[in-house]
Amino acid sequence: MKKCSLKKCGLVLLAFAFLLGGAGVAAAKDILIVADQYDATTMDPIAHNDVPSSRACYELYDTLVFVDNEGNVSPGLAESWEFLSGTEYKFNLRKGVKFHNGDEMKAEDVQYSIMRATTDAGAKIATYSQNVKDVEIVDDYTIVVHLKLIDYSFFSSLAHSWGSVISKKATEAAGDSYGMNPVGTGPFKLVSWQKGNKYVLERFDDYWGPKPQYKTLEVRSVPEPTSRTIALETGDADIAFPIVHNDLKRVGENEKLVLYRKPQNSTAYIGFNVTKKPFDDIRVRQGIFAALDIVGIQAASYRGIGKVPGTILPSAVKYSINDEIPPHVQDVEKAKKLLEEAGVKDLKLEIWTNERKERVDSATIVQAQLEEIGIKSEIKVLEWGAYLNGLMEKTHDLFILGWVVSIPDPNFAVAGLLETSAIGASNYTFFSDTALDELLREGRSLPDGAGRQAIYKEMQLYLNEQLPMIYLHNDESIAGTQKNVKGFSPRSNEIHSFREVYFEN
Amino acid sequence: MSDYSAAAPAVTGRKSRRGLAEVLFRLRKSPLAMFGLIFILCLAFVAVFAGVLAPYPYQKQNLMHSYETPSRQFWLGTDEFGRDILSRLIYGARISLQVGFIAVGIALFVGGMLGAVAGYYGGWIDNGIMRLMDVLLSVPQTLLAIAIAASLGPGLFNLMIAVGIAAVPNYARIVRGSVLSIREMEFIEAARAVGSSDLRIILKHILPNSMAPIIVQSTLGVASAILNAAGLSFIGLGIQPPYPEWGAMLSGGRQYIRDYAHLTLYPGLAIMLTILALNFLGDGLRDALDPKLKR
Amino acid sequence: MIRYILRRILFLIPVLIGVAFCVFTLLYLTPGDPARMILGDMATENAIKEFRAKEGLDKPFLLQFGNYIYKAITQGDIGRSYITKRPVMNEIMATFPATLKLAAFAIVIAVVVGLPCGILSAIKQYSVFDTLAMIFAMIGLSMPVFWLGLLLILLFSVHLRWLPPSGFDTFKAMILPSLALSAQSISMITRMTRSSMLEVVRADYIRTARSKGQKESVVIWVHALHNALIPVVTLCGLQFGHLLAGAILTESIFAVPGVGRLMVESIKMRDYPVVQGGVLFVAVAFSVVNLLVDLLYAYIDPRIKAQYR
Amino acid sequence: MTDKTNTNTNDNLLLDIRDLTIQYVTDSGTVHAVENLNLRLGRGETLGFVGETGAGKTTTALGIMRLIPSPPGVVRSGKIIFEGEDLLEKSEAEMRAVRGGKIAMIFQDPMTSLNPVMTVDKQIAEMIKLHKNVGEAESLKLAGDMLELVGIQRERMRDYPHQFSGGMKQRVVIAIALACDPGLLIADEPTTALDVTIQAQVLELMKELKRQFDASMLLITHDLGIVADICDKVAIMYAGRVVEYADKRALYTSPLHPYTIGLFNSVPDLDEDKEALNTIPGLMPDPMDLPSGCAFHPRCTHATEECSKSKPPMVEAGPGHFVSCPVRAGLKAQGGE
Repeated sequence: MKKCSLKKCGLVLLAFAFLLGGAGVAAAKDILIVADQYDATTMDPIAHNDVPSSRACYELYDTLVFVDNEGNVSPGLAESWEFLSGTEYKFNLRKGVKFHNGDEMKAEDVQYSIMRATTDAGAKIATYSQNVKDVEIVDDYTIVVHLKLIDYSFFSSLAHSWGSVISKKATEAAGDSYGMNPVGTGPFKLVSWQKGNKYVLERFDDYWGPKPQYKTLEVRSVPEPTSRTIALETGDADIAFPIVHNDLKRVGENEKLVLYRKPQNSTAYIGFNVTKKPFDDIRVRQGIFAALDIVGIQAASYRGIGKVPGTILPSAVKYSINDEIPPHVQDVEKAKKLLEEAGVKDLKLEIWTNERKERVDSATIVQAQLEEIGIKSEIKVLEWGAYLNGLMEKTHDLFILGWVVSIPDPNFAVAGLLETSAIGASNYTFFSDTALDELLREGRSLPDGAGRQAIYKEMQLYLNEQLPMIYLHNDESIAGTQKNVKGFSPRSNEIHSFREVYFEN
Repeated sequence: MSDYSAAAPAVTGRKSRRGLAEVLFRLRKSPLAMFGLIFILCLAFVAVFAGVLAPYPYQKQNLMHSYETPSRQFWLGTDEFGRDILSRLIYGARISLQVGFIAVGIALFVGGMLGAVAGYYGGWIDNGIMRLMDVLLSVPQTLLAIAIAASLGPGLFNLMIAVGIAAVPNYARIVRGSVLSIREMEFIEAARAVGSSDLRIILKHILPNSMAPIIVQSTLGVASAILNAAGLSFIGLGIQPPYPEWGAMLSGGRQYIRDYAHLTLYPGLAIMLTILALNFLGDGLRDALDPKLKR
Repeated sequence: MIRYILRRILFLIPVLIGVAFCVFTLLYLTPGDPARMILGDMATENAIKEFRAKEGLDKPFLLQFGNYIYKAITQGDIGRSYITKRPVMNEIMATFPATLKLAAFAIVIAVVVGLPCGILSAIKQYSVFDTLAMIFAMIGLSMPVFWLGLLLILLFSVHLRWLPPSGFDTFKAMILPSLALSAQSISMITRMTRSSMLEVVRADYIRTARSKGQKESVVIWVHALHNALIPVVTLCGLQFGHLLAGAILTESIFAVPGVGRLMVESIKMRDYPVVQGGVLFVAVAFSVVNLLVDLLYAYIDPRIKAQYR
Repeated sequence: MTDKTNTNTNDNLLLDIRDLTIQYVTDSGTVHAVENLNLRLGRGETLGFVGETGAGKTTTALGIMRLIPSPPGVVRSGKIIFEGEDLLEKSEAEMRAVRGGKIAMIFQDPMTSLNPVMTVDKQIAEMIKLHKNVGEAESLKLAGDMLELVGIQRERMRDYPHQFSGGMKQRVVIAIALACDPGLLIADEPTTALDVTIQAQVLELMKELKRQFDASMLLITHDLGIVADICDKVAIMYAGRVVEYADKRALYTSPLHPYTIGLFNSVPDLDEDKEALNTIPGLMPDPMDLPSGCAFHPRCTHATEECSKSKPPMVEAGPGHFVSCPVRAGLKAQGGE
């Protein structure tokens, strides 16, 4: 009868479904499983400027120099270097370095990697690459980088993922699909990448440096904080980050786990659109600042994580006086007075933010506190694309955004945010101030030393007075690991490194 | 068997009721439908008088009292800002009902008109409209709503439009179907004969006669609109804070599900009960309005 | 039959072009400049201009759309992702297996649970089982999938520690998302099976079968079930189509790397080609499933087969 | 009513229904579908079972088959003695052997009586396999034979029901019913759903086959014309009871019960030139709330006060002519009329 065949269909479907399901494979500890928040967008080092992708690139590639948490530079693919002048850096390359495809890394590859970053393909990291004029090949193992302008911050930026050295041959062969087929010199090579879920890297046995002690690195993307913590607790993940505030205690007090906290080089801020009335008036900006209990807002929104910044430079960035500034005190009377002086009455404004929970929370409290001085406000939570687009259109009033300083040089903490030339790019306050621009230019033109330090101190104090933005939060990098995971330490730029990790029984 | 079922209509002892009274009478026989009706009426009452009924303003923060579990002061506890969850749920009812009913209103108006026109005129107009509906129907409703919500941007009104437009084909189909079955009936012919205009015939004669399936679909439609809207808010394409939309409340509380489950439990329960009530009511109405089941 | 299938496929083309047009229009109207999204907030005006020119974003709307359709039909090319630069088809195919697995699992669960429940409910109409089944079915219908998902995580992952809340790699990890996704389908299939069975059991031909002296079990499981299954099969097919597309919320709660999540992420990233391709793909999948259901329908109902000429 | 058994010898009696009461218990009340029904059918006889819609004819038939849907149907009391055995005492398994094998039924609507998703040969073969000890192939061959017997070409045996016309479908139903040579054939308004022209053909076929198979038949109908055509005896049913039972000739020549008379009067007579039909005044009573005493008394022109008080017993007003109306039976006995 027909019914029998129906039954058969059902059975086949069932069997099919189970086949699809497959079975999980339990592995010996030759694999490190990391639970990250997001997946990498691309593994092409110059096609992104986001942290998860940078983390992937960090394991796949090497840069000419390495910079540690404290900003100390050490040799990478370049064994040594020499500053020929303010605009000419000479690098002596390491010999015998192999790409994952077996080819040797040569000067040609380095030149190709850096010059490729200056083309449109590198639009996302143009801040770093735009100053490169040329890369000159002296011989197979020597290159000279020529800059357009003196900029001492450029050197350390080479340690950023944009400075990763890629194989010229492999990149040209892969064309547009290079982002999925990376070929670097790093300690790991890509095995598989299931987008939105996980990528699997395998130890590169011809690596020139110290080889990782385990074979496979698996990085899963687990967007839900609760799920990440559970993965850690159940042993499904060896390392998990970020850990959110309400799980801090849970991870910290778990005997099988270790909690790591590290101040992060980032600043979340409440920006003003200074081209729009009345926010072009410094008194209005100061008045609003006075009305806000920033310490309370930060504490309530971030709940024990991070701190309220004193200046624009995060504490770990060179020349920061972040920790020397006394905490801000809410002063409603002062706020009212300042607004009155500015002739502002019945102000109505919008506070924009993206979906990130802490920012929405902050906006919600800011809204409540502004109401106390008679400012009515409306919160608009926008998804990322619409948010950035809206900011470009200059119609916003107040907005909450963050800035991560990937390279611990003070220039990168300020220039992209507030320099006149960054208008139309990432300067969403549209702050354009000749005094600041001059300070930034001077800061770049000086090598590290007391002179440079003085300039950045002045810059920080100047910005605290000008107030194009109210600093809200310096974040922390927080990660949890299994107790047997050793050699891991979160990095303040969030580009955590897994190559030194090993397991202790 | 046929004797038995045929015997039933012969029961003529009861007074026959007309219209609404009859529907209500039949509805009353289904306890689940009555539960649905009463629940929705109560919810509507709460929504309308939220300002009076809610113990606190929905946006009132009290950071000293955050994450409190239910107590006598805060019946359903407080959220991460110390806002009273009960008050937020009460105001949330207003938003959810608004979204549900207005979205269905939009869908009903647009879909009803399109369906009526398509069914009434037939021919290429019918073909054109219904092919367009096919196009919309071949994109699943949730996806369609997301696409529309994404392009309109977040916000209460946009949410209603997104959810409403996504539901248009349902109503267009129903109304067209009813119109087709009614169009050729004698009283329509009669109306045409006395020179009624097309619009008048559609509005006065055809639409009221396709009311039963529309009412049922609308009731169930409000449920799915509320659900859809909550889903969109849940993934961040819906209502903006501090407005207490249930789906957004749920989404906001999910991070705290291990420590403070009441942040997610109550909004979820509110959504579920509302949808349940509407579904029960819709089912009951279908039974009450379906002439095939008239006893 | 083959002619019928061909005709159905032919009819699909204008519908899909319509879908493409609607999506294209929607995204065209969407705020957010793809060039800026892809090149980043530090990109120069010049780079943005060049990008727009290269991707044809500076062309008039209709031209952009015409170009898209032309390429799609002639070369099967539905564009490249702005972000990964890979063909959109590759992006979708990379995520589709997860969605397919999820939907297949969910529909299997739904049928395995819903069908027997529905049949039992119908056979034992008005029994305690029937009443409970119907109430649970209604609750299942009313349960927001994102809430159910969270509750399942709370129970099975947080408290009982039986099943992981994320990671779609192992069989264990697939259980919760499939379960959450299947809830609505279970309910619908149970209700549909029950009412269909009830209707069929009252049918004259069932009485005929009984009057032949046939065993009650054969009457129910052969005569009644086969007829009752006809609308249920349609529902299952439709449900499967909806599950394919409707997994968006489930995928985002359980971090399933499927098409739904790809779509949501792409919407957020302004990756227009992927969104367009994705919606189109889902529409095609949906239509194909519907076509298959109709064919299956013909297979189990000879009356319908007769109409497919 | 023991007196009744005297008229027929037990040997010749195929079916004897005694005091059968069937009710449907629903939420809104109890439907008295069949009330203390008595009926008998001899071997080879054809009994016409006549009454209005809702009188309980089909329920009686289903009662004989033990196919009353339960719930809500309940057989309250009575005996259904078939070939000397009470069907109501039989187990379900024993009953299955009776159904189809000894008693077969033809239902009213051929359009819905056949399983739409099964080919007709299989539907006939199903019956054959259940009651004859034959294999699959043999049963299909026999099914083909049956189809030919009812006038359908053998080539069409693999067709589905929807491929046949209404009359053809009823032929298939008849083929199913007669496939196992049943002793009793119950035909529930077999032609009502058919076109008038087809009706005659089907009736003719049934008559012919009944003769050929030497079966008894219980023909349920409301068409007195059909009864006149093929029946030997007639039972008139009203509100769940048999009110008159006689052989055809006696009933047609001297109907006694006022209801029977009303029925005859409401048949249009082409010979007479009347302006309007004589209809029975009033409506069928609500089966949930039957009038006390004789259920017909509110509509009866002969009703006396006594009629509304006690249920009239069945009395033999003439040889083999039973009627449950004391008033009219009395008239007959007195030689009136």
